[in-house]
Amino acid sequence: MDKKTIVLGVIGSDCHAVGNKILDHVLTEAGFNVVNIGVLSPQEHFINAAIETNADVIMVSSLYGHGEIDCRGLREKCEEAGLRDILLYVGGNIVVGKQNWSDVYKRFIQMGFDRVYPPSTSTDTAINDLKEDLYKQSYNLAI
Amino acid sequence: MDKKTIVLGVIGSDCHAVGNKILDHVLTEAGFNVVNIGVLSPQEHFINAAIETNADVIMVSSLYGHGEIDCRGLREKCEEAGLRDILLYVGGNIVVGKQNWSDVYKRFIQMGFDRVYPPSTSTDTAINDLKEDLYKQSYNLAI
Amino acid sequence: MILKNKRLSEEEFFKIRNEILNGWPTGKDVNLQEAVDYLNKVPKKKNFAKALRKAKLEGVTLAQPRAGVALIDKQIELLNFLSKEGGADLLPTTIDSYTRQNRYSECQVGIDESIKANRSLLNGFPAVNYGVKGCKEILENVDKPVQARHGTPDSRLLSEIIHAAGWTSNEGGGISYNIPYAKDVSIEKTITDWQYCDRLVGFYEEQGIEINREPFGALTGTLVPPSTSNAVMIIEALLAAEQGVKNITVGYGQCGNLIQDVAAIRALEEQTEEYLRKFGYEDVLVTTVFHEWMGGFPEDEAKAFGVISLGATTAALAGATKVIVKTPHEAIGIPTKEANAQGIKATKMVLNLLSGQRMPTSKELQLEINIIKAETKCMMDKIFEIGLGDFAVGTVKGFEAGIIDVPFAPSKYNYGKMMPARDNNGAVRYLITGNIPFTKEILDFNKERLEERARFEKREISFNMTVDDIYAVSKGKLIGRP
Amino acid sequence: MILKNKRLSEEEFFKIRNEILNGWPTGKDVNLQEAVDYLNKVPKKKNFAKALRKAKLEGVTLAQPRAGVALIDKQIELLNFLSKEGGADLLPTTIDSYTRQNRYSECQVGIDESIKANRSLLNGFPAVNYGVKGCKEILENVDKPVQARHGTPDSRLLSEIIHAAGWTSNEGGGISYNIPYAKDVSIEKTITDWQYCDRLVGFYEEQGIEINREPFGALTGTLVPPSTSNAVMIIEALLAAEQGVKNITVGYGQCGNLIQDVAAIRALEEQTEEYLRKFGYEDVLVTTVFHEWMGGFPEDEAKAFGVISLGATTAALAGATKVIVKTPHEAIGIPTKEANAQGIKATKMVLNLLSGQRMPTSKELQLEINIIKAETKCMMDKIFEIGLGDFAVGTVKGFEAGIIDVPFAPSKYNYGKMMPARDNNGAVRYLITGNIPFTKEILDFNKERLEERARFEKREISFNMTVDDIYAVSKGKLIGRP
Ligand code: B12
Ligand code: B12
Repeated sequence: MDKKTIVLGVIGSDCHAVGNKILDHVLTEAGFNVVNIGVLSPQEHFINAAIETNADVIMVSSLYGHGEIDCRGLREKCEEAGLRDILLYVGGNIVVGKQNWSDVYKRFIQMGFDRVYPPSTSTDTAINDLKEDLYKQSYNLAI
Repeated sequence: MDKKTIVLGVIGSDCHAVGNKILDHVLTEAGFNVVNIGVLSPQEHFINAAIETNADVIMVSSLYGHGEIDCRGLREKCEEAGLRDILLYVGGNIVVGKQNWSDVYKRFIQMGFDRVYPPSTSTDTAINDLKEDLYKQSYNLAI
Repeated sequence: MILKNKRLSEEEFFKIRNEILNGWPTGKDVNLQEAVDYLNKVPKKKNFAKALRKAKLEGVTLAQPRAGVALIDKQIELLNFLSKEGGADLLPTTIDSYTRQNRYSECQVGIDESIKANRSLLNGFPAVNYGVKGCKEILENVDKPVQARHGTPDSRLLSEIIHAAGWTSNEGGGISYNIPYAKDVSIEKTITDWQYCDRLVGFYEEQGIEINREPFGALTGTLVPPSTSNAVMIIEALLAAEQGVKNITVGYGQCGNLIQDVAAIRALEEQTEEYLRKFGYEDVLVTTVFHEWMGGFPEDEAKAFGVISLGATTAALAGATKVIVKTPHEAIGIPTKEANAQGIKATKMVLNLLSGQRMPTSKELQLEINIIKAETKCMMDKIFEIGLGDFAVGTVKGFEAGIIDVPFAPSKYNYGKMMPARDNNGAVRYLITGNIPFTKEILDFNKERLEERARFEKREISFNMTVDDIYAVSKGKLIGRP
Repeated sequence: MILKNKRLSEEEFFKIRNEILNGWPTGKDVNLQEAVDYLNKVPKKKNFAKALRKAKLEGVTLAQPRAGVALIDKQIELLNFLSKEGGADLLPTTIDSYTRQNRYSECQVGIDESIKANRSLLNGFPAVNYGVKGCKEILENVDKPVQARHGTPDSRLLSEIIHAAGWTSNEGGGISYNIPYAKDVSIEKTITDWQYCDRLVGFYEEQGIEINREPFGALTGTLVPPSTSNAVMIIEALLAAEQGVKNITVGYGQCGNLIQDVAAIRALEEQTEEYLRKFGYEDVLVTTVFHEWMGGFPEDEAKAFGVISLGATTAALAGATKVIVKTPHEAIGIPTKEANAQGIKATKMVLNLLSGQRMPTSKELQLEINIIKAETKCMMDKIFEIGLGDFAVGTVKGFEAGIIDVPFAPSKYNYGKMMPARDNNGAVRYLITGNIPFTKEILDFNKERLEERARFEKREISFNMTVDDIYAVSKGKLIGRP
């Protein structure tokens, strides 16, 4: 398998930098080509970076609670920009407060995300899922 | 109103002495004639003390959780012993564990107690209730 | 019965043994040789004494809950939950209160009703009724050492059963399981009975089986000044050592002033070792146990977590070998297994955060250590003196005379004149000393400290302070200010 | 814009003022004279600065939660719950993240959607959108002082609005609300903008109205060595004092080693006072705030209570004037009002138990105080030097050069080479110092401490320690051992 490219960033007005720096470190060590657009990143920056680098995955972090507002329409904008098969992951503390996880999960799946992660997801989980999804993708299997 | 007599004690195999000593102190200060039979007291000791001192009230403490077993039949034994109108109070931590209070309350009312108190009941509450019940009793009012 | 602080002879031991094993049907199933064989096969990780030795060596504080329910399967479920979900390092089995009073037929009622109601109507595990077989079932189905925790004045049968079932620690002692737990059992009787329990452990030690013994340091859990409980601990350690016990955990219940609490544990460990050495018991391993706040708790669970965590903090900073954990249900009733696990988790979180951290030596800490040791020595010297060199005899006479005087104790064999209260920093001091033979210097020290509080609160030193202090923690403060 | 650490002239101030009040419709409702009249009528018990002054005098530690939701009535309900049920001593209003980035139209989306969904979709209270009137509604319907807590690089409009509405404290500063909160806002810009906010407070002080200012000491909340945040605090205190601020609360976020944490607060208070005196700001009242653990939390609520309570313990023993409270929901999301109240209750229980108790002086504590002060002085001296005697200029240059270097900061204006890690006792040390101008002695000290850990863990000193340490607390330990 080629080295796969991941666009990594923290969406919206969110400044939480620690998880982002660690994800960058860990994903790089795991053999991915990481394009880290950092914190405080609007949707457009994710999309532009993905186009420029011909990325396979966009990994959105949202920690601060506004994830629900900030993530809306990202899938549609990706498609408009021609990023048709790109994998969209989202994780962190993606909604405000302690909510029922299966409701939250559904809301984000409906927005078009391929993977939606609860708080404190380990980087191992992320890496395993990435490998699985990218493997399937390269053989055009259903995810 | 005459000085009313209260038989005070901790029922069963229960050794919790602190609350008992404080109740003794506080009830005495509030003007009651307190007959304290102390901790580790079987039902018979309460009844004998009440007969001997012609008591108006028996105040049972149970802290250690076996209250439900230890208190059973106390009302019946009082009646057998001729203590027909004696007030029966019970308080402390009268059952094992954190249980629904209204269930616990009902169980002890059904056993024939006039007043049933939850954990950490203040001594003021006890004194107010005593005064009210004893007042009603002396005028033969329904409690 | 002539009480003496002297190792029971084999003859005496077996004579008593025969009697007590015949006291209740399950006694007949205890066989010493079988017990030795069984204990020899208890895996190292389930040996309580070894776990404590290791913790002391590594400077680690272990966490142990209290827990006991009426039925065996439920008890196993409970202990495994506390071990796996809660992260307990050591396991207990708390014995119910009927067993503690040797009322085994009432236990049977409790067992039967608990089966019927499908909830425990007993406040602990009736180990005697279940006998060696039932107790082995517990040990065999858990993964950590098990200790019996109770409050039994006469626990000879109980001790026989639990040790034969592989439980490698027993809590209690002739003073500490009498004064706070009984009303009219003489100290002479309980010391004699605990000599038996200790001798049993000594016997196992002679067979090469390490068993831990733990005098109950918290006593009435209510404003017990450190030197009072420390004196009791040292005496019970001496009495146990005489019977051949080699692995002793002396205890102390949190009073609430951090410096005093740390000082209490330090003084306790040092002084116990000193006295044991002084009286020729050189090869006894002394460890310490710190009890999280043993008095009345706040009903609010978040507040209870605050109390629990401060207890864990103190245990860690003091360097106690073990901490006994309270739960957020404390004020209400026996905790559910979930609440019990929560208490352990909060405790272990704090222990982990503070792992390796200690309260450093300071003028203030040294002063408290010195005063606690000096107070303890006053009691110890006098007990020794009036016992004509025999601590067992001295203890009986000493309690009668009020040389050691435990506050709020139910026992009529306790003098009951001493009254404690907090000083202006929350340290527990002697407000009325009764007959405790303190030096003038110590009396003055205690008085000065209490006067400082009285001035601050603009009221006289009096019993009202004590009463206010008893309620204070459950109302959310340490000191009961007017 | 020429940055200088010099009080804004009246002309400059009003010129900027005019601009920023026109930046958003609600700006027009701010009237300085009305504000002064209104602030004069704010009852004493709702004045933040006075509450802190009193607490410092009495040696009391006050508890303050964080809390902010999208809608006014919900915010009032929330604050009253935290005050009455939780027992908070001081009230916050946490501002949402769109406001922090001055994106007020996005706030409006958040407000509208929150009304529709009947739950807050914003992570705080959008004070600018509600304007003076809305903010007054908050103050008038609660019983304690209110402070704005945010993370806003440019909070000039926000500051105008909240103070005019009677909120008598504002958190933030030119460094502390930039480096952890922004990506590409220059420090020059944020210092200038915070000079304005400070000048506004200075102006009110001149009218006899006491207002508190609180630089944000926790910074990124992630392994920030005490001397790094202390240096930032002292600089922000000096900058604020120059603009006429008289009541300053410098802050520090718990690192986890008790002695280091107590030392950090002691060093912070003493050194801030020293520097203020040295540079001629004699009449500034300095108080301290201790932040309960600001890094990643454990998900388990019982464990979270342990973390919270240890934070409260440290705050009390350090003698901090105020403690900022975390909640058992920390790892998951903005807490419900109940969870928030629980955090306060656990905290206050501990504060009450430890009321009046302090960590006594000891060799270990003094050593930590000395090292923190020495490290801080290295940074301060260099900043002063390269600023040619001007701390504002020095700060801009100093961050560019990595003289002060905040770990894990998102800002590109932070040098970002420094790397911290815990030593074998859990104290946070400098693993890589980058360009921080430490003396050889200090470098050696840090290195030795980390080598001790490396030896214990049998691995090399490396960034892996840092990564392990970042996760450690959320996994239930302080030190990330392999
Ligand atoms: C101190 C204490 C002890 C001390 C007691 C020392 C002594 N001899 O007194 C020691 C450590 C020895 C001890 C032992 C045990 N204890 Co205990 N103990 C407590 C504790 C922490 C405080 C009790 C106390 O002194 N409170 C202060 C006094 C002033 O308050 P009080 O006792 O509640 O009494 C007041 C009120 O309740 C009220 N009141 C009391 N009775 C009555 C009656 C009436 C009519 C009225 C109106 C009011 C009233 O007025 C009193 C004065 O204000 C409580 C938990 C708590 N409350 O926090 C557990 C507690 C009572 N103990 C408990 C248990 C189970 C035991 C043990 C069985 C050990 C075990 N399994 O853990 C043994 C009992 C052995 C025995 N044979 O009895 C349980 C009871 C559980 C239950 N009911 O479900 C409790 C609730 C702890 C718990 N949550 O598990 N205990
Ligand atoms: C440190 C911290 C801060 C620091 C951040 C410093 C910095 N610039 O980085 C400071 C103090 C500045 C801060 C500020 C704020 N914070 Co903050 N913060 C935290 C805290 C305590 C830890 C975050 C952290 O660094 N964790 C350590 C890292 C390693 O873990 P992580 O971030 O979770 O990331 C890991 C995983 O989540 C996962 N992951 C992350 N993203 C993704 C994406 C994918 C696709 C995958 C697979 C995995 C994945 O992998 C990462 C690496 O292991 C959390 C609570 C917590 N977790 O305990 C709150 C928290 C995230 N903050 C919160 C909030 C609200 C704020 C503020 C708005 C202030 C406020 N109202 O209280 C501001 C935000 C301002 C802004 N504009 O963004 C909330 C969010 C609430 C919500 N979602 O409901 C939290 C949850 C606290 C809380 N319970 O209220 N915060």
